[in-house]
Amino acid sequence: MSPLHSTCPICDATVELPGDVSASQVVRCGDCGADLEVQALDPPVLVEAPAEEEDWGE
Amino acid sequence: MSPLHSTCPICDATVELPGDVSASQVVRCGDCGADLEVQALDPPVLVEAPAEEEDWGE
Amino acid sequence: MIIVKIGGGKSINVQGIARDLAGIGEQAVVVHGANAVRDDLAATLGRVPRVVTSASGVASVFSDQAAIDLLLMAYAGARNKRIVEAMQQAGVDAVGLCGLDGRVVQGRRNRGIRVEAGGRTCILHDLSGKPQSANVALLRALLALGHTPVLTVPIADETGAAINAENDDIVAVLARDLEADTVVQLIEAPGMLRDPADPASVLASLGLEEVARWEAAAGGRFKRKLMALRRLLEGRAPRIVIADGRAEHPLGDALAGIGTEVLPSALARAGGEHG
Amino acid sequence: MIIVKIGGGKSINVQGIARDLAGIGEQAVVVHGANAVRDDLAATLGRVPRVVTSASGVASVFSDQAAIDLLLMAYAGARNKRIVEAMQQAGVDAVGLCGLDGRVVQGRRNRGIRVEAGGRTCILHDLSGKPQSANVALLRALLALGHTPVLTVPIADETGAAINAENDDIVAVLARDLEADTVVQLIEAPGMLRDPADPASVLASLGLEEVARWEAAAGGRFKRKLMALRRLLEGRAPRIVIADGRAEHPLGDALAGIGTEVLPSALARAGGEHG
Repeated sequence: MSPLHSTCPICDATVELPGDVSASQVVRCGDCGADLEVQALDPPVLVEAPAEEEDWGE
Repeated sequence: MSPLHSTCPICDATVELPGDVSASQVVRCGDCGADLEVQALDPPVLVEAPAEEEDWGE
Repeated sequence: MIIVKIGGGKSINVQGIARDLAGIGEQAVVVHGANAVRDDLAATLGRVPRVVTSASGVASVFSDQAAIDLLLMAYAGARNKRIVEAMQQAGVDAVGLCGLDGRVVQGRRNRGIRVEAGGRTCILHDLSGKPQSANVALLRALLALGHTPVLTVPIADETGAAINAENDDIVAVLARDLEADTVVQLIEAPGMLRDPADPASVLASLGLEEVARWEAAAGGRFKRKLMALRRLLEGRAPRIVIADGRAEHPLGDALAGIGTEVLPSALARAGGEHG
Repeated sequence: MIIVKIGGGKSINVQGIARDLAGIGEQAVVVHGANAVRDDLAATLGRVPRVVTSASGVASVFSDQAAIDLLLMAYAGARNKRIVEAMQQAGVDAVGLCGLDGRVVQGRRNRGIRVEAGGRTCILHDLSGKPQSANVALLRALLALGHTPVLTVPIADETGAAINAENDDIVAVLARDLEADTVVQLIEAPGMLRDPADPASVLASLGLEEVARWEAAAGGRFKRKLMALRRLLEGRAPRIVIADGRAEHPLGDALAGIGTEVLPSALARAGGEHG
C-alpha cells in the first residue's frame, strides 16, 4: 500500500502519514513544523492540533 | 385508659375515638355523620376527610 | 399560539419536532412527558413505583419524595434538557422549566385518598395534585424575547413544594390561560385508534360526546388522559390534533391534519376512519 | 446585584441561604454545584467518572454523553430544582435554568487535549468547554419580573450542544456581564484556610498576588478554582467573600464580612487570621 499523504493546512506542503496512523493522532509537518491532528482517515484530513489548554475540562 | 375524645370540626360535637385508633384513620361523627380524618393523635386532632377525588394522583 | 405536548415514549422523534417548530413561525409552548426515561432510571436504581388502589378501586402511582426525586432527574433534568438541546441545535431558542420554576405552573395538592389498610379506612396523603393556573406574565415575557418555553412536571403546590401532576392537565390549564388556538398531542400512534391493536384504525375526528363515552368505558391512565382531553374540550376549545410523534415531520403532519382532529361538539365528521 | 455561588457539598445549608436571600432585598443570581448528588448517583448507577491525564500532566474528568446525562439528572434536575423548591418555600421566586436554556450561558467547546496512547500522541475531544458570555437580556427580564435565576451546568457550545464547564468560570462570566457588585462563594469551610486541616486558620482577607501564588502551588481541582478566582479579580473586580455555606445564616454572615474577603490588590489587610 503506497504511504498515505495529505496536505498541511498551515503551509500546504504534502505530509506523509505513518503507515499505522490512527484518527486523532498528532503528526508534525516536515516543512513548517506545525503539530497537526489527523481528523479523518478515509480520505485523510489534517487540522491544526489544539495548543495545550492550561485549564482543560472540569 | 379512658377512651380518647376529640371535637367534630363540622358540628362541634364530641367524638369518641376507638381505643386502637391510628393517625390518618377515618372516623365518623356520631352526630352529623361527617367522615373525619385523624390528623394527629397526641392530642387527637380531627379534620374533615377529603371526598374521593375521581382523578387522584398521576 | 400553539401548545405542543410531546409524549414520553422512546420512539418520539424529538429532532423532527424541533425542526418543525423552527419552521412554523408561530409562538409555541411545549409540554413533555418522560415516562420511558423515568422507568429506565427507576429500574437501574432498583426503585419500584408504588401503586395504591383507593377504596373505590382507582389505581394511582403514590408520589413520595423518592418518586419526586425521580421526576426531577428524569423529567426536569434528562428529558427536559435533551429536548432543549435538540431545539437549540435546530434553531429554536428553547427555555426549559418545570412547574416549580417561577411557579410557572401553580397547583393545589391533592387532599388525600381513602385506602383500606388493616381492616380500617385511612387517608393517604402524597406529593401529587392538580394544576390550577399558569404564570402567564413569565411565559409571555419569555415568548416576547423569542424563547420557546419547554415545560414539564413537577409543579408547585400552595407552599411552593414540588408535587407530581398529570401533564395533560397542565396542557389544559396552559391552553386556557394562554388562550391557545391549537393543541397538538404527539403520541406513539398515528392518532386515536378505534382498535388500539390496529394502527390502521385511526379516527379522522372525534367529538366531545365520544370522548366522554370512551372515558366512561376506559380505565387507569387512559381514563385519566381522556378526562384531561374532555376538560380541554369543555373550556374555550382550541383546535386539537392527536398525531404521530414518531413521523418524519410530526408537528408538520399534525398541523396539516394528519391524525385525529378532536372537535368540541357534534361537528365531528362522521367519525370515519382515515382512508 | 449579588452573585451567590452555592457549593455542591452535602452539608451546605440551602434552606438557610434561601431564608437569607428572602431578606436581602437586592437582585441576586445564584450559581450552584452538585458534586455530592452526582457522585451518589454515579455510584448507585455504577458509573465511574473517567479521568484523563494530558501529555503535560493535567488531570481532568472526561465528559462523554454519559457524563452529560449525569449532569442533567444531578445538576440541572435534582439539585437545581430542590434549590428552587427551598427558595420558593422561603418566599424567593426562583427560576432554575441550566446554561442550555435560552443559551443563558453560551460557551466554546474545548479544542481537545493531547494524551499519550499506545506510544503516540493523540488529541482527545470531549463535551467540555469554557463559558464565554451570559444571555443578559434573558437574565434582566427574569430579574425585572422579580425572579431569582438559579443557574448550573451544562452550558451551550457553539452549536447549542450541552457541554460541561467549571461553575466558577460561569460565576466570573456572570459577574462581568451583569456588572455584579458582590460575589459570595459559599463553601464547606469557614473561608479560605491557611492550613486546610485547621478550621481556625481562616484568612480574613486575601490579595490577588496571594491568589496567584496559591494557584501556582496548588494542583487539580483547587488549582482550577483559584484560576477562576484570579480571573474574577482581574476583571472589574466586585467585592468577593468566601464564607461558610453550612452556617445558620450563610449569606447573611458572608455579607457581614464573616469569612475571607478576597481583594483585588495589596489592599488586603495584613492577611491576618480571624481572632
